[in-house]
Order: sequence, then structure tokens, then C-alpha cells
Amino acid sequence: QTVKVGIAAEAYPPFASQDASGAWVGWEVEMIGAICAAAELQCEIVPVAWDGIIPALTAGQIDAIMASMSITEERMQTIDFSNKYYNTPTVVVGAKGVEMDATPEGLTGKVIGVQVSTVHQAYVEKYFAPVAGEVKTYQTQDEANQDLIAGRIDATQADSIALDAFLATPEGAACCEVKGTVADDPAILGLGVGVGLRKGEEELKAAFNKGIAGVLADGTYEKVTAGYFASSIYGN
Amino acid sequence: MRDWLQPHRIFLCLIGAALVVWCATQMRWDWLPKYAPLMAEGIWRTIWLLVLSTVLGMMLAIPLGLAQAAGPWYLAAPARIFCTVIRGTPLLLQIWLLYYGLGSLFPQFPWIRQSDLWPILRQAWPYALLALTLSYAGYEGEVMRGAFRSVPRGQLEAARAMGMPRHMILWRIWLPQAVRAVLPTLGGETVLQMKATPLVATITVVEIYAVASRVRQDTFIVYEPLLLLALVYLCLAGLIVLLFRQIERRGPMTRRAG
Amino acid sequence: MAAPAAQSRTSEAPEAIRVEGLHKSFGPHEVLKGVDLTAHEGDVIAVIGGSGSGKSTMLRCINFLETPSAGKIVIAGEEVRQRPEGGAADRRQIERIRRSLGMVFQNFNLWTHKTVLDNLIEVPVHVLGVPRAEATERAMTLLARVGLAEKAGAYPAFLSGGQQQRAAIARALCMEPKAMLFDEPTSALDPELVGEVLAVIRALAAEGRTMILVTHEMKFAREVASHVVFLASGLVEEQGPPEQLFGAPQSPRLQQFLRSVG
Amino acid sequence: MAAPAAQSRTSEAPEAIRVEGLHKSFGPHEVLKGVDLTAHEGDVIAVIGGSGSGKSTMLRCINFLETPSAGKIVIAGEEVRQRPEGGAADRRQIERIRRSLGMVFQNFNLWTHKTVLDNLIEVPVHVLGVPRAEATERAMTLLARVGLAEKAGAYPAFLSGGQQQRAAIARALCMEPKAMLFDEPTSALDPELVGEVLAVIRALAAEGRTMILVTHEMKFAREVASHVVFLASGLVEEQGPPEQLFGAPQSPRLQQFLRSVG
Amino acid sequence: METLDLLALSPPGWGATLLAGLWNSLLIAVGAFSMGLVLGGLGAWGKIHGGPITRDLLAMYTTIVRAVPELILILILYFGVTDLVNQILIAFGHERIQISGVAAGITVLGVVQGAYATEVLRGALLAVPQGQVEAAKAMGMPPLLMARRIIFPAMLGLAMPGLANLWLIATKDTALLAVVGFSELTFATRQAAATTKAFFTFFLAAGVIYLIITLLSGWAFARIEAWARRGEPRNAGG
Ligand SMILES: Nc1ncnc2c1ncn2[C@@H]1O[C@H](COP(=O)(O)OP(=O)(O)OP(=O)(O)O)[C@@H](O)[C@H]1O
Ligand SMILES: Nc1ncnc2c1ncn2[C@@H]1O[C@H](COP(=O)(O)OP(=O)(O)OP(=O)(O)O)[C@@H](O)[C@H]1O
Ligand SMILES: [Mg+2]
Ligand SMILES: [Mg+2]
Repeated sequence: QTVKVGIAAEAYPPFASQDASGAWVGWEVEMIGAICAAAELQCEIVPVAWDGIIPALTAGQIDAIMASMSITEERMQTIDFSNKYYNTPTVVVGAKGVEMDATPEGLTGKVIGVQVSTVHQAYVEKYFAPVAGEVKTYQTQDEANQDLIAGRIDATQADSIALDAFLATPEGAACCEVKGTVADDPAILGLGVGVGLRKGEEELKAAFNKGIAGVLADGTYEKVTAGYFASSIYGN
Repeated sequence: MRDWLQPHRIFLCLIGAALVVWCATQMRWDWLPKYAPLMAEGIWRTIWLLVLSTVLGMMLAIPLGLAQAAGPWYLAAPARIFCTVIRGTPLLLQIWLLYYGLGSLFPQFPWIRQSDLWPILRQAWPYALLALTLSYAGYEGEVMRGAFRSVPRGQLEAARAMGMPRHMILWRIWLPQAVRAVLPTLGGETVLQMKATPLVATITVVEIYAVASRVRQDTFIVYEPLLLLALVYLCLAGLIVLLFRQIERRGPMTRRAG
Repeated sequence: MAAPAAQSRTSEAPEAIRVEGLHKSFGPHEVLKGVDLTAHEGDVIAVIGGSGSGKSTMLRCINFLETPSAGKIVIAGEEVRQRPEGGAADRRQIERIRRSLGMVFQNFNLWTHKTVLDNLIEVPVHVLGVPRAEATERAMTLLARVGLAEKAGAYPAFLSGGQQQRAAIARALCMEPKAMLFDEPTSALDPELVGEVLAVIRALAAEGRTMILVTHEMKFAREVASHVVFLASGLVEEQGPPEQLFGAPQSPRLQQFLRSVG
Repeated sequence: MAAPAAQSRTSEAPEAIRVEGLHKSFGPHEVLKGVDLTAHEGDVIAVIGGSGSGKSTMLRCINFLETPSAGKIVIAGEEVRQRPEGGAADRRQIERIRRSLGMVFQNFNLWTHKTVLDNLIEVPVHVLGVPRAEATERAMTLLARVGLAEKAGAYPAFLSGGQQQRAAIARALCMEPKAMLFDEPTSALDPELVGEVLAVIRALAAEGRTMILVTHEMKFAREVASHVVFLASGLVEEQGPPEQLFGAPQSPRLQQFLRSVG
Repeated sequence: METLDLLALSPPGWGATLLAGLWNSLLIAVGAFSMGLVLGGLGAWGKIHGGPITRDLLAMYTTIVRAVPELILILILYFGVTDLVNQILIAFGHERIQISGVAAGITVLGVVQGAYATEVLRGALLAVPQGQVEAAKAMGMPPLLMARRIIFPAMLGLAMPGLANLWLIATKDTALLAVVGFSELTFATRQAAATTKAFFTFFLAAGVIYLIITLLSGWAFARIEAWARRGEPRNAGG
């Protein structure tokens, strides 16, 4: 029986995006193939819009979700997660020439932008919101980046991959720089990204865990990652 | 009160009550306490955005409609272009252009950044309000154009023949009759406007829809936040419908009885 | 029955309305081809003529509801300034002049969103600045006079044809204008009410007000008018005191027109 | 001038329209309080009465545009079935009956989005199934008859009052109905055209068509009618042949009403 | 990449994707708008001429359907109802079924459009002078013929601006269909923008496409309105 693996239909490069010819490419897309192979599952990729991805899972139209879905306590009450298959470091990027670092003291009085419903938002709300001037929430990280360029926020916190890509663009390079990596809080940041599964499907969960362990063990993980990133993104 | 006691109404109310009870008992609401303050804030933001943008938008729509229906070409043409462009491009794009386009020009001038206006200009809500107002004005300008056009000419001639000044004809004869003819349309457009407000979430203005979305994303609970959102919208839409029905009931019935 | 209006044409009284060489075309269709007409204060001028001969158009031109293609209109000695390409040059002038001219439209044009009473007091209260109580009182008196007192609170759509016409007449009277333009003011009225309107018009004329009225009822014209104008093919074919026009019509057109009256 | 219609009331001819005990109230206001009226084929019945006395309402009840509060309406021997709570019981029956009744409204009600010609051929072509060419020909003949041939392509809003009225008459005639209901069909017409309409009505009556017409012009009523009905306070106050009603009115109300005619 | 390269018709340009999205958008918009017109016509008629029960049901329809976010309607219809049906089918030993996403989307949008159209048409219907209708009735026109030949043309002029607005909203509301896996213009635009990071290029391109649709349809609507108002004299200025 094939396992239908749902991915978000919205582009999220470099993890999963559609090129102009309609083909799905990216780290996560390759990783799905690798993990399924290692887990000896027959997988089929089904793109579903982010808004419909949970209903699709619960209604049985897909069996698993691999769409850079962060594991959180709150979400675990609704669906199950496999072990993490990646976890990127979290950094704070700020405008050049403004004094700050990635600590509550350094961000006191600053306007911080963060993408809504991410672990970063949870982190910012816990550590920075009490001291920050204001916390603005964005629908996408791109919008937060735009506002950083425009000077309407002083800093933004996100995973290093998204921000590295931003700093690689001419506008990003001109305006901003990495201000530091935030202090770890395993309860929020440490869980990483896992495969989303219907509650109670222990067998499938075990299979995915086996697959993830497999790709990590046999070097496939490193090989795929090398094609996209400078260093490992598994986290510690 | 007595007309509420008709059998079919009681029946419908019972169905409604049963649905509510089922939703309340069979679904997950444990997230509610945590997000309640956010929701209250979101509802408030939705309401004032809606009220301000429709009132301001209508104030723009009247001259826009009038200019197109009866104005000289040098007023009609720009009004026409404005309405076409606003109605012709997605609201999201307009919000984007205003906030990330126009709005990000300001910070490039140091004197603006230093001025007293900057704390307002760096906020998102002025852009959200502006975009929503212009959008409502564009759509309603078109509706009002048709409405002004529909008032029978004799009604205006009677006013003119008695030497009413132009502005008075507009306020006392033309506008009331025009608005009456399109009240249901305007009611619908106002509900549409309510449902357009969530788009401002893309520029960090968090209203009720954005809160509901956040609950969904945070918890992966799908239907409950949306149902609560639907309930809020239902109340707001109910208010809008009631308001418009009240206006519609005032003044003459347009039909001969019988 | 009262004898035909005995007032003679008082050319010594000041001029109230003068129309000179009035032309009006709708597209290629020339309706008025040079109409001349003078009304002195206290005159009651009846305009008669075939359907479609341009009577309403002429009244509407006097009030500037239609822009004349050519010609001059002088109200109380004041010429209405026109722009060369047509259209009124001075809106305020027009508005001021119109306030001194009451008009009753052929199809009444009562404001549908206002009650009969509100139709009457609209202009006195909001344009002429009469206090509301005073205007209401005047309006109610007028409504009683035309037998509509009990319909004061009704909307026009719920009135009979004759009631609408009476309301329209009362609305024009309520402005207390110096001159009145009536377009077939008795077309929907029964003989009793026609008599009543006749009396009202006579009373107004006695006060020195000027009236131009279009009518199809020759008997009414004969009784009410101090001067009759016969319009045909866009021109004044014949005019004179009613006794002369109805008694001894000169032009063949008028003779034929009156033959049907019997 | 032709003599008053000489047709005597032919009670042998079959009954065309019968109204029995017709009541109609608008809210608390009772307009008709039990009107009885019978028209035989070929009859021309003139209804006269003061403004607001319910003449239009009666005509509108006869073809069910208003639902009678009580009473019976029988058209060509067929009773219009009514539901107990008011309203027509059988839509098809009403439609069929209405097709045999031409109606000319007091305010014309021409369809504003259709040209005069299209107004005329609308019902013949789309309801009665007359071929378009035939209907057009018939319509053009009628328009020529009422002197509107050149306005066939015009929209009603651009016509004079009398032209609209003539178009409305022609529209009703174009259906070739068995009976006609006219609501003041000559109110906006000059004397020449009134004569023309008179001739048309006479010709129709001679063909055996029935007509009920409301009018304020007593002379016209006298000339055209075979029978006159005087409506007052929601009741038929007096009726009879025109010579009798106009020559020797019995009731004080009618006497007073006619006094103003002089 | 240059702007023009980004918009080129063949990959790696995104032009073809956008055009395909446009075609899908138009398809859905036409479907939903037509369905809305039919529902709206019936709804307006029922609201004015219907009995008390019809009127109450229609009031509920227009209020609820307009108020509830389209997203929840489509989620319930596409996932909730499908799931329910499937559970029942499986319980009886049948195969699962799958509603077509497009059909579900058009249905939802059409039902929503119908609610708005109901109000637009109701206003226009009420504004038709009663005399126009009475003239038709008095000549024995059957209701359907009367609706088609007299009432519809007479209300068209006033209804046109409202309907034009609804149509334009329909062309843009199709974004919702992304949830059921349908790539229309808005979604294609976002996809292209997110992948290439050329936000302004693609959003402006989409804006221009929408503007062209608006101009074309605006022209068509204006023609219809002018035709509908051909018998009405213009209201000249103040
Ligand atoms: N729809 C209505 N609602 C309320 N009252 C009405 C309505 N239609 C008519 N009336 C009233 O009923 C009475 C009779 O009206 P109707 O139109 O029948 O009069 P009429 O005899 O035709 O008068 P006229 O000669 O002025 O046309 C009037 O007092 C009028 O105000
Ligand atoms: N707005 C218009 N556009 C085109 N033609 C018009 C317009 N108004 C009037 N006409 C035409 O001008 C002519 C004169 O119209 P007018 O209304 O002045 O006639 P009238 O003498 O008042 O006739 P009636 O006694 O029938 O009211 C008619 O042939 C009419 O069709
Ligand atoms: Mg006229
Ligand atoms: Mg009447």
C-alpha cells in the first residue's frame, strides 16, 4: 500500500518548491524519497495547500505530512509526530548600525518582527516580548524581511537558513547583518521538524522513525544536505 | 415578539440550539482561555477597521459616483479610472503596494524618520485603513454611479424648477432616492468589506481572522477556531443586516400595497 | 357661472415674463421655431395647441429646464444669461429666478420619498428659510383648500391621479412665487375641482401674480385667461384676448382646432 | 358634431362584464363600498365621479390588479375565482381573462425600455403569438391612426404627455381585446385628438366590443357613452343613459357635481 | 533573472504557469458567477414574493452564507462532508469516493455569490416602477414571460454595477481553490513570487492581468448597462 505524503503546496525554498515547469524540487522533497526508501515504504507526494493540510490528514486523503512542520507541545495534542528530521539554528538579524545582540537585554526597546505561528514566535513571546518595544507578527518571513529593509522593525528572529538566504540578496546584504544566535530553550526550539501523522498510527510512526534513523546512519542525509546547505541542518 | 413564535421559526431555533450544543460539547475548546484576550483584541480591531473604512469609503464613494453619473468629463474620467483600477486589482496587491511600496519609501528620508509623524507612519494600521477605505470607495463609487443614474429625471427637475441650490438637491432629493435604490447592494458590499479585512494581516494588523488562523497554526485544531470566527462574523453580519433593514424600513414603501 | 375673466390686458403693468425668438431643437427635430410671448404682472396667459406642438417644451425653457437653442428669456426685467454654447451662464441667477417661478409639471413629479406635507414644505423651509411651523401651517391651509388635508401624511405613490395633481399644485403655491407656470393643471381633475382651481388662479391673478398655463380645456382657458396663445408647428399661430380667439378665430389652423370643441 | 351615441342599452346582448358588491379597502380606508355594474357587449360605459372617489380602483379591481376585499367579478360569464383570504385562485384563468381586456392606465405605464412600436407589439407577438410582421403592420396602422407614426422608434421618455397617452391607447388596441378599460384616456389630449379617440371608441363599440371608461370630461362622456355611472363615496350614486343623467340628474350629489360643468 | 525572463512563457520563465492559472481562474469565476446569478434571481424573487417560511429561509441563507468565511465552507464541504460520506460508505462496504475539488470550489463560491446576488437583484427588483409590472400583468403576461421581457430588462440598469462588482470579486476570490489543490492565478503568482523572491514583478504582473480582465469586462458591462438604460434620459448635472 502506498503512503501518501503531503507537502505544502506553497513554495518554501530551498526545502520544497515548484519550478516553473511544475516539478517539485528541494531538500525536503529529496529527503522524502530517501526516508521512504530507508523505511521501505512506497511513498507518493501529494501537494496540499497549507490551509487544508491538517483536514486532509484527518480525513484520510493523505497519511503523513512532511512540510517543515515544527513539533510543539500544543500540536502534539492534535496530531502525532515522528522524531525530528531537521532542526536549524535560530538567529536574530538586525539593521546594520543599530547596537543589539540576541539577548533580552540587547533587544530591550526594539521592534521585533517574527513569523506567526512558528517556534520563533513562541520564543520571542517568552523571552523578548516583555522587554521589546513591540512585537509584530507576519504571515511570511519574506514580509518581515521587507519591513526590516524598510526600517519599520529593528530585528527579526527566524531560522538561519531563511535569514542566510535573505542576507544573500543585495537588499538584505545592504541593510542587515546577523546579530547572534539565541540561547537554546529545548522546550521550544529543541524539538525540531518532524513528520506529521494521524494520532494512533504507531506502525507508520515507527516506520518513519526507522527511515529517519536509516538515512542518518547510512550517510544519505549528509549527501542530500550537501547539495543544498553548507553545513548539516540536523541540529544537535 | 409574537412573530417569533411562528412554528417554523421555533423549529429553526431548535435546530440552531441543537447545533450549538453539539459544537460546544463534542468539539475541543480547551485552547480558548489562552487565546481569549487575543481574540477580544482582534474583534475590536475588525470592528473599528470596518466601521471607519466603510464610513470614510462611503464619503468618497458619493462624489465618485456623482462625478461619473453626471459630472463633466474632467471629473468623470478620473473617477472612472480610480474605480476601475481599484476594482480591477486584488486588494492584497493594493495593501502590498501601499505598505511595502509607498510605506517603505518614507524611511529613506531621514527628516521623515526624525519627524513626529514617524511613529504613526511606521505603524501598519494607517496603511490598512487607507487601503480598505480606497477599496470600499472604488466598489461603492461604481454602485453609486448606477444609483444616481437611476433616479427619475423628473424628481430632479421638480427640485431644480423650484430654485433649489445644487448641493441641496443632492442632499435632499438625489442622494436619498439613489441610496434607497441600492440599499440591499450596499448592505452586501459592507458584509464583503468585513470579509476583506483579514487581508490586512499580511501587513501585521492582527484582526480576528488572523487570530483564528494563528490558533489553527499553533494547535492544528482546524474547525473549532473557524467556527468561532464564523460566529463572530455572523454576529457582525447580523448587525449590518439589521442596520440596513432598519434604514430600508424608514421612508415610503416603494410598492403600492396589495 | 361666472363670466369670462374680465381683466383686460394691462400693458401698463410691469413686464413679468418675456420670451423672444425662442428656438428649441431636440437633435434634428425642431420643436420651437421662434416663439415670442410677453406676460405682464397679473396676466393669466393660456397656451393652447395640439399635442406635441411644444407647449411643455416652452414652459420648460422659461424655467431653463431645457436649454433654448436660441432666443432670449427675460424674467421680471432680468435677462437670463446664457453661454454661447448653451447652458446657463450663472447658476445662482437661475436659482434665484426659479425661486420666483412656481411650476406644476404635466406628470406632477412629486418627490416619492417624501410625504405630501413634506413635499409642500421642502422648498419653503430649506430654500426660502420660512420657519417650519409657519410653512406647515401654510401647507395645511393649502391642502385643505384643494381637499387633501387628510392625505398630508401619505406618500405620493398611494394617491389617486387627481390627488397627485392637487398636491403638485399646492406644492407650487406653497412657495408663494411671483409667477406660476402650470402645465395642464386640471387634466386629472373632476369638474368640481376644476372650478376650485379656477378660483385659486383668479385669486392669485387678483394679487398681481402672473400665470402662464398650458391647457387642453378650451372652456377653462376661456374662463381663466386674460390672454390666449395658440401654438402650432413651433410658432405662435394666433394670440389675443379669449373672446377674440374663441369668438372669431382668424387663422385656418385655429379654426380647425376649435371646430372639434363644438 | 355628431349626435350623442344613439345606441340604446341593448340588454339582449350577452353580458360582458359584471361587477357585484365590489368592496375594496386600503388598510382602514374603505374606498369601494359595494359597487355593482353590468356591461353588455357593445356597451360603452362612462364612469364619472370626484377625484379620489375610487374610479381607478374599480377599473384595477376588474382586471384584478387590486384584490377586491369582497365582491364578485364576472367576465364574459366566467367568474374570477378568488381565494378566501384574497388573491386570485387560478393564475391561468386571470391571465386568460386579462388578455381579453385592454387597459389604458391613468399614468400610461408605457415600458420605458422599449420603443413605442415595441410597446405595441410586445403582447401580440410574445403572448398572443401573432407573427411579428403582422403585429408590426397592425401597430403601424394604429400609430398612424393616432398620429404617432413618426414616433414609432422613439422611447416613451422622450414623448410629450399626449403622445404617451396616445401610445398607451394604441398599445391596448393592438391586442384587439374583447373589452377595454380606459382610465381617463383623453386627459392629456387636445380637442382634435379627443375627437379622434371618440371616433375610435365608437368604431370599436360598433364592432360589438365593450368599453368601460373613466373620464372627467362630461361632454366626452355624453357623446361617447351608452350608459353613464356616477360614483360617489364608494357607491354607485346614480346611473342611466347619458341623456337622463346629464339632462335630469336625480341625486343632489350629482346635481352639485354637474353644476360646475355649466 | 531579468523581469522579462521571469515572465517568459517557457520554463524557467513563469508566464505559462500564470496563464494557466488565469485560465483556471476564469473557469471558476464564470462557473461561480453564473451559478450565483441563478441562485440570486431565485433568491430575490423569493424574498419579495415568497411566503413567510421562504423569506425566513432566504434571510438565513443570505446572512449565514455571506457571514461565514468561504474557507470554512469549503473545508467543511470538501473534507468534512467527504469524510462523513466515506465513513458511511466504508461502513456499508463500499469504496471511498472523492469529490472533485473544482466542483466543490465552484459550488461553494457559487452559493456565496448567490447570496450577494440575491441582495443586488432584490434592490433592483424593488426599484422597478410598479406601473411597468402592472402594465404587463394587465395584458395577461404569464409571470415567466413578464420576468424575462419586462422586469429583467427594467431592473438590469440598476443591477449592473452591483453585478459587475460581484463578477470582479469572483475572478479574485478563486484564490480559495488552492485549498482543494487547484492552481489559479493568485496561487500561481504566489508560487512564482515565493520561489524566485521577485515579489513585485509577479504581483504587478498579476495586477496587470486582473486589470485587463476588469477593463474588458467593464467594457462589456457598460455596453449592457447602456443598452438597458437606452430609454432613460440622462440626469444632467446639478
Ligand atoms: N395603494 C393605495 N394605498 C392606499 N390608498 C390608496 C391606494 N390607491 C388608492 N388609494 C386611495 O383610494 C382612493 C381612491 O383612489 P382612486 O385612484 O381609485 O381614485 P380615482 O377615483 O381614480 O381618482 P382620480 O380621479 O383622482 O384619479 C384615494 O383616496 C386614494 O388616496
Ligand atoms: N427630451 C426630448 N427629446 C426628444 N424629443 C422630445 C423631447 N421632449 C419632447 N420632445 C418632442 O418635442 C415635441 C414637443 O413636446 P412637448 O412635450 O413640448 O409637447 P406638448 O405641446 O406639451 O404636447 P402635449 O400636449 O402632448 O403635452 C414632441 O414631438 C416630443 O416628442
Ligand atoms: Mg405637454
Ligand atoms: Mg384615477
